[in-house]
Parts: sequence; C-alpha cells; structure tokens
Amino acid sequence: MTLFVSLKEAIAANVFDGDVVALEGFTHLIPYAAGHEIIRQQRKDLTLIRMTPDLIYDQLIGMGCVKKMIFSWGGNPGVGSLRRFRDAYEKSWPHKLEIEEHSHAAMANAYEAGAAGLPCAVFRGYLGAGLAEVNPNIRFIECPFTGERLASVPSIRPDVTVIHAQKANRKGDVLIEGIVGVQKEAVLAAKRAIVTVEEIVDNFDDVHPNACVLPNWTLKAVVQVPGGAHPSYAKGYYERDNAFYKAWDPIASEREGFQAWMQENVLNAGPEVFASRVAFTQAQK
Amino acid sequence: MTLFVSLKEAIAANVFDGDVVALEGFTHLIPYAAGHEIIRQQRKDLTLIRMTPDLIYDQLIGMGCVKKMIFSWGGNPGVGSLRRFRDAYEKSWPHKLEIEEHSHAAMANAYEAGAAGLPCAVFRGYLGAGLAEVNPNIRFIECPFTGERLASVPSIRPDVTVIHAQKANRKGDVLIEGIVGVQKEAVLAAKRAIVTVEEIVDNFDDVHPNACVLPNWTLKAVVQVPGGAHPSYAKGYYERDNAFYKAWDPIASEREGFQAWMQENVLNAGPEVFASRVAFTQAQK
Amino acid sequence: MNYTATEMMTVAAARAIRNDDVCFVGIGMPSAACNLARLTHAPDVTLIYESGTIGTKPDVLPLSIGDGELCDTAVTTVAVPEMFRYWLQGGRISVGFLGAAQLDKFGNLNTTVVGGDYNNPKVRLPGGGGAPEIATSCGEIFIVMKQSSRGFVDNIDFMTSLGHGKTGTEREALGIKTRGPSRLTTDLCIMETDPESKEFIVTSIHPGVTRKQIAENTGWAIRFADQVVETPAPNDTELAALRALNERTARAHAGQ
Amino acid sequence: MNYTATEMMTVAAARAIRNDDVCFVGIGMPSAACNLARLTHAPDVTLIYESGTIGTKPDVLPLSIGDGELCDTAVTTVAVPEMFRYWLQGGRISVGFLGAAQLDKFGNLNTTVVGGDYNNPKVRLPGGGGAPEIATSCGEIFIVMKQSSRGFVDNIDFMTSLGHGKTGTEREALGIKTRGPSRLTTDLCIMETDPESKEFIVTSIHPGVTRKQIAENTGWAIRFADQVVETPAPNDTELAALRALNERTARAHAGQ
Repeated sequence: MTLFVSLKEAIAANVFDGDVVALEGFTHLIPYAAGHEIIRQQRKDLTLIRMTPDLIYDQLIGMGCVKKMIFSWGGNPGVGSLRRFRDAYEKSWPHKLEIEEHSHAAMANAYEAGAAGLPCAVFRGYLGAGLAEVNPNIRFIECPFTGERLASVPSIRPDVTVIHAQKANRKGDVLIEGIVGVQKEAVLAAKRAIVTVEEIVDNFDDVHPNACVLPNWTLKAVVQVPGGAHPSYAKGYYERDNAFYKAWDPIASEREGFQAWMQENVLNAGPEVFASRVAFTQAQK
Repeated sequence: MTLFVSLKEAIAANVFDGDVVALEGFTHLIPYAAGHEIIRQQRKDLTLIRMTPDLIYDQLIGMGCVKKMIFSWGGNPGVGSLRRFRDAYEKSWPHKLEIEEHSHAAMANAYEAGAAGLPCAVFRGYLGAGLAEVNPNIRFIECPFTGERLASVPSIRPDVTVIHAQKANRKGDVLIEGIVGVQKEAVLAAKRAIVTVEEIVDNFDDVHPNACVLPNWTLKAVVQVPGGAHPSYAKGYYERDNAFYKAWDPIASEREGFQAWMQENVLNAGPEVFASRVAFTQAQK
Repeated sequence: MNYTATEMMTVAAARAIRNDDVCFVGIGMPSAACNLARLTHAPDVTLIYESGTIGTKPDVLPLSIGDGELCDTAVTTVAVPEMFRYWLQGGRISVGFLGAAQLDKFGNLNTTVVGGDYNNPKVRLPGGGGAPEIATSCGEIFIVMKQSSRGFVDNIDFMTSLGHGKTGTEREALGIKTRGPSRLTTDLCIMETDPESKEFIVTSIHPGVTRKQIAENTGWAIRFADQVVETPAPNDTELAALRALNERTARAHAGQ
Repeated sequence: MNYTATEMMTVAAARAIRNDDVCFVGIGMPSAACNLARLTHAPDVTLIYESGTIGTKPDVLPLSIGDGELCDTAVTTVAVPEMFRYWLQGGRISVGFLGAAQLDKFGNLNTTVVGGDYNNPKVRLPGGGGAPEIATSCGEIFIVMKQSSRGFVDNIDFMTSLGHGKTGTEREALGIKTRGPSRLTTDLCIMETDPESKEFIVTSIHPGVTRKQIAENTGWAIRFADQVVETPAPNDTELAALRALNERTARAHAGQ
C-alpha cells in the first residue's frame, strides 16, 4: 500500500508552494515533526490555518514559509507571545505576513462546515465583537424562521491538512484518542491529508466502536514518527515538554539566535530525532 | 440523588399532555418500556418526533396519545407499513393525525441544531425534492459568501426526549455505545430528558475517554429497565426480536385485535416484564 | 447451475460495484448486492449503512441498519448527524443505492404516497428517509428494483427524490454536480442512463428474457440501446458466494 | 495565617462559584479558582476546559488545556466543534471566566491589540480565542484580573469580547439573553455589576486595602457601593487547600 511513505515523501507529494495548509492540534498532538519537514523542503507562500498556532507556526513564519495566517489565538500557551509571528506581522521580517483572525467558535464551526462539504458555517457568534468590523469574512444572515441574526464565516477547506495521531493499523486507518480537538474535521475538510503516528499496530480490534478513527481512504499518507508531536503531548505516550515551551521564548526573541537554532535543530536534523527528544523528556520525570 | 426514580415517576414528572416528545433510537436502543409507560399514563395531544418512528409510535398513535408526528421514515423496518399510523392518518382513527415530514438529513441536522442551541439548521438538501413544496418548514437561504442556495429547517427542541441506553454509573452519567444514532443530540436539544438503562455500574473508569457519555446534569431522570428496548436491540445485551416485528403486522392490522393486545401487554403490564421478554429472546437463540 | 431471477438481479447489481467504491447501502437488495461484491470481486469496497457504520463487513445480511454486527465489523461507527453531514453531504460516497415504489424513466423516485395527492393520499408509504439527499450527494446512484408496469411508471405520484428531473435537465439547472441515477438493475435487464437525454435505456438483457417482457413490465415507452448485450449468467463463484451468504443469513436469523 | 494578595484574589474568586455551576475554565487564575472551589465548598461543580474535557477533576493545575489529566479525570471528552456548538452555544455553561490585557468599567475586554489600530497595532496580542462567544453564551461572566491603571482603562483599544457595551445597553440591543460580566475579582477588591448602569462598582474590599489604592489602580472614575464590606480573609481551610494544590502542581511540573 502506497499510503505508508517516508515523511519526506509525504510532504514532497502533498504540500506545495502557495497551498492552504492546516497543521492542527488543539494543544495536544501537534504535528511538529511534519512542520519541520515542510521547513526543510523550503515551501513558500503558504496560507497557514490553525485555531491555536503555537511554536511550530512561529518556526514556519520565521523561516519565511508563510504568506498568511488564519487563526483564533496565536500565542505561546502559558508563556507569552509568539515572537517570530509578531516580528513578521509588526516588522515584516523575514517578509510581510497577512492575517485573518477569527474566534475559536468561528474556526471550530468553519472546520465543521468544511468537513460537511458546506460553503459556510452558521452559528450564534461575534455579537458585539470588534472582529466583525475588521474581518470581511465575518458576515451575518437571518434565520428564515425566527429572523434571528446569525454569524456566518466561510468554511475551511485546506489544500492539505497535517495531523499527528497515536496509532495507525496495518491498513492505514488512524486512531486519535483523548483531546481530539478539530483534527477529524480538519482532515475531512481538506483535499489531501497527511498523518504522522506514534505507532503502527496490527489492527484496531480492541478499539472502542465509537472512538475517533479516520478510515485509510480519507488519507493520502501515513508516516510513523515516534515522538512526532514533541514538545507537545501525545496522550498515552508522553506529556508536554513544558521546559521547551519556556525555552522557546528566548530562542525566538532575536532573529540570529532563532536562525541558528533552526539550522542546528531542524535544517540539519530529520524526523528520527523526535524519538530521542521524547525519551529525554520521559527520562527527566 | 433524585435523578434515580421509578419509570412511573419519571414519566409523571416530565411528560405532560400537549408536549413535544422525542423517543429516539435509530433502529437500535428504542425506548419501548418508556413509551409503554406514556401510554399507561394516558398522555394526550402529544407531538411525537422521530427520524424512524416504528412500532412504539404505532402503539402511541393507535392508543390516541398523539396529535401530530414529525418524522422522516415511518415504517416497520423489513416488514412493511405502520398500520395504526396509516389508519390514523388516512382514516382519522382513533382521531385525526397531523404530520410534518422531512428527510433523514433534515431531521439529523435539525437535532444537531437543537443541541447547538440554534433556531435553524442549514444544510445542502431537498434539491428538487417534492417535500420542499408541501412542507412550509422547509425554506432556503443563500450562502453569504458563494450565493449557493442552501436548505434550512427549524431546529428540533423537544419539551422532553426519552432514550434507552446501555449503562448509567452511580452518579447518573449515561453511556451509549455502538450505533449511537441521534440520541445525544436529542437529549441535548430537549428541555428535559429521561433515560432508561440496562444496567447501573459503579463507575465509568474503564470507558473510553471519547465514548458517548451524557453527564448527569443534562438529565432529569435515569431509570434502570433491563430489556427496556425490547423488541429492538441493545448492543452488548440483546439482539432484535425480529419475530416480534413480523408479528406486529397482523396484530396492528385491525383495531380490535390491536386494542386487545395493548390491554394485555401494555395496560395490564409494567416495565418489569421487559426483562423476561429479553430473556425469552435470548433463550431462543 | 440454475438460478432465479432474483439471483440474476443481485449478481448483475453486484458486478457494477468497483473495489474502490464507497457505497451508501440500504437494507434488502442493495445490501445483498454490495456484500456479494465485497465477497467476490471487490474485497476492499467500503460499505456504509446510514446508521453510522463505516467500512462494515457483516458475515450475514443485516435484519436492519441497527444490527450489532454492522457496528462490530466496522472501521468506525459515527453518530447519525455526522453520517449525514461529514460523510454523505461531505461528498465522500461514490455510489448510493436506492429503490422505490415508483420510478420514472429519468430515475425520479417515489416512496411517499401513491394515488390522490400528498395531503390526501390513497396509500401513505413510509416516506423518503435518506433518499432525497442520497440522490443528490452521492457520486452516482444505482437503482435495484424488480421490474413491473405498476412500479415503472410514466409519471410518479410524488417526487420523493430527484433523478434527472421531469425533463432530464433539472440537475444541471439546480447546480447539482453529482451524476444522479446512472444504472438501473432489474430482474429482467440492466438499463443505463443515456448521456444526452438522461433517460434509462436498456443496455443488457438477462438470459432468456425477451424485449416484449421488458416492454410489458415498463409503464413508459421503453428504449433499447443500439447495442444491447446479453447479461452474462451468474457464474459458479458468484452463485456460490450469494447462496452461502443467504444460507448464513437464514441460519443466523432462524426463528426470527 | 498570612496570605498573599494573589491568594486573596484566588480565594475570593473561588467563593463565588456555586456547587451546581457549570464553569468554562481558562488556564491560570480561573483554573486555580475553579479547582479551589471544587476542593472546598463546591465538590460537585462541573469544570469544562475548551479543549473538550467535561466534568474534569485534575489533582494538579494543568499546564495547558491539553493536559492528559484533564481528559483522564473527565466524565467525557468531546471534539472541539462539539464543545463550541453543543456545550457553549447550546447554553449549558452557567459561568464563563475571562481575563484580558485591558478591560473597561462595562466589562468589555481586549486581548487583541494595544496601541495603534487593529491593522497597525503597537503590540499584537494573542487574540480572542474563545472569548467573543464565551462572553455572550455563558449564563454570566466572572472576570479575575490583577488590578492596575494600565489594564483597567477608560477606553479599551479593541472590543475583543462584549461586556455590557460602550454604554451599558448593547447586550439588550443585540438581543443577548445572558447576563454578561457580573463580577470582577482583583487582588484589591471585588466589584459587581450595577443592575441599572451596568458599571462595575466596588462592593467588597480585601483586608488592608484602601479606597485610594483601588482608585489609583483603576483607569476609570471608580465607584463604590453604598454598602461596601470587607472581604473575609482566606480562612485556614481555603488557604490549606490552595497551598496544597499549588504544591502538588509545582511538584508535578518540577523541571518543566
């Protein structure tokens, strides 16, 4: 089955310059290893979508891969702001960054509508909120029965969605457990989907019938990358490497230091380093 | 905890004449025992909602409890039509029955919108379909971004939803597994919800974190009624009593036979008979 | 081997299913055809029942869409709103199967009322269920139905689900991107949709069936393709698999 | 026992939480206050984090909303679209907690930009996240925030989430049925929303804090209620529970 490929092949075959790309993960299961591969392959002019862009988007932005970011909360959770994002947005380094900003509710609904094949999402939102005045992709419609004014945003339909999950089985079906976020919706909303997983198991016979499973035919590539969500969490495998989240703030605080770190830890590295990073975290505990 | 009451108390305290009531179950886990209790308590003028009204709605209609039925497929699955429903609708026996008819997609979306607290559901549907011409609750709106014409129906907000589930824990949280249908949405869309369960267990510690669980504070009453979904299925407990589905057709075919059956098996019985009916089914296998 | 007309119909319907199809399966004939395809030439076909079971592989034919085995053998089982939103409306189903009480030559289907009008019908049928959106959301629609002049009519009494409309042009006018009914398999023949007129035309006749029989059992002026072939009779593999499936099913449901 | 201003703020915020509340909890101060309430007077309170964990009972305060313990101890964990549709928008949350970089006397909040305008800000903040809909969908909003004249301003630079609007009448004008900000707990005092004007007015002052201090740390002309009480100091039970929680948390996250 050609579904199982290397991470290099998966990115090369599915992520192209100018694509609209969602690397999702609602604080849990963030696809860091796949994001690094996109950086190594020097993709340009990407439109990145994510509810909670964090360090991996900071890295992609700082390395010049990104033209535009669509998001609802862009920070370093528990630490502060995303310094590369702010440098790009406020000072156009390494180049100008456009943004489209929404609320979490709007983004969650937009992914849901994308998975549902609809052109737009309809929800009760943005009441009295300032974003409705500055974002032309926030509009309002009337309920045809009650006349209530409801918010609408375009559905999210990425060219490619990238996620990290716990397990695939030998057929390439993928299991996501715990805090599942918007990953299922992001995959089903996309034209193409890539999944990195911690582990490949024989079958899902012992998995709960209503667990979150993506059938293999909804995916373009499945790649085993143990530790691929480091420094974020993978429930059942490892906790968050919080020390790294804190360490990122000084690393990203100035341009040269950032570039040196990326050279050593991303450009000169490969997905195989993630397993050892996770082992390191666990050994510390 | 007052959540745990008898079935008689649960119905008496939550289902009133004139209510809009959804007894849901998408062929699996149909709340027959609770439906029988509604019949015994002689509720009147109910508006019944269900995607797939089957024998229990035939019984409620034939016993004169129902003013209106909102549905998308009303038959005896694998057997034929609902004879009491047809007698009421076509010949006004025991009295006139109004109907509001939708498609499955519309009903599923309407429950979803009800659970989501919205006044209406928006979806791609009813394209070229005759129901759109005869049901004034099917309307169309335009996507504010693409101009696409999308269908809209009012959300479903029952006064009370009744479902049957596999398990409750001692706190009254409820677990539904397998073919979960629209039960979660039907419960969350309702003002009040009653759940009958096969079994009460100490806790859900061994339950998958993403399984379909309704927290106790979303429910008004939880009642243990083993076999309460008979003659339908309860995954993990019993299969469908298909012989009964076939037997129903002649029972319901004429008014007197129907009434005699209801007298003996419903009016003169109580929820405790369901356990033995299921045991009987299993013993036959 | 000898075979029945129903076996011929089931086998002919099964053959149209491709190994990479994702099928939205109804109980009855579509369920038999889809599972036969899975057990013969299309082992990887994805079968989805509207109760939410995705990629199911039942050993016996289900009594209803609520059968536990559909869930036990599925890749995953989702809630019904998700089924209709993400999977059907999301455009993930390549083939939908539909049947009806009445159909016309454009594949428009009626399962709502027969006789009278909608508000005062002679016979009230169960209704459309999933059909209205299956008809427009699936990549294409295969219809499987026993042929009779009572069911195959010039004008259906109610447009439960859209085929190609009253003139064959309605799908395009409504902006519908999916193909609609493309194939009709009966106990007498196979009809396919004419790419121009969108009418069903007979393209393959089952062994031993005459054109006259087909015409007599069709309520509209039936058309035959320029090249009509004879449907290959069910082969031994197909018949053996179908009969074994039916036997397993009968045994599992004995006494029910 | 001695206590810090932060402990006073946390305890005062926790006391407002009722045993039957369903709280939408953010990381940081709200998380500490809600869990302290759960560990003291409100053992049955339902805590929901926006990552989808419903009815969670963490033993230590989470590092982020993605902590495995939030899921492990939850009644159930749902997908994020469901969280925002069924649980938040569905009207099931009685209390939402919010904080901000800037707030005004009507409880309007800014977490988007400071200085300049939206398109050319002096400082770009992380943004609203869930706040715009939390502010209007929860039964009422409790704000917990360290008091300073920099954060408590006359005019916020951007209306990230609506409190009572620019004049105190906007919620009604927009048809919003929920109460909005009803309580503001700081390290100096407790403010409650005046039922008429919808402005925050000081109703309780923490022990040892002066009116002058409060006025100096507020960017708008602060009002005091006719009856201002002294906030009861944290009692031993409260302090012991809070400190034990903080110690467990520090130990669990040591080296992180």
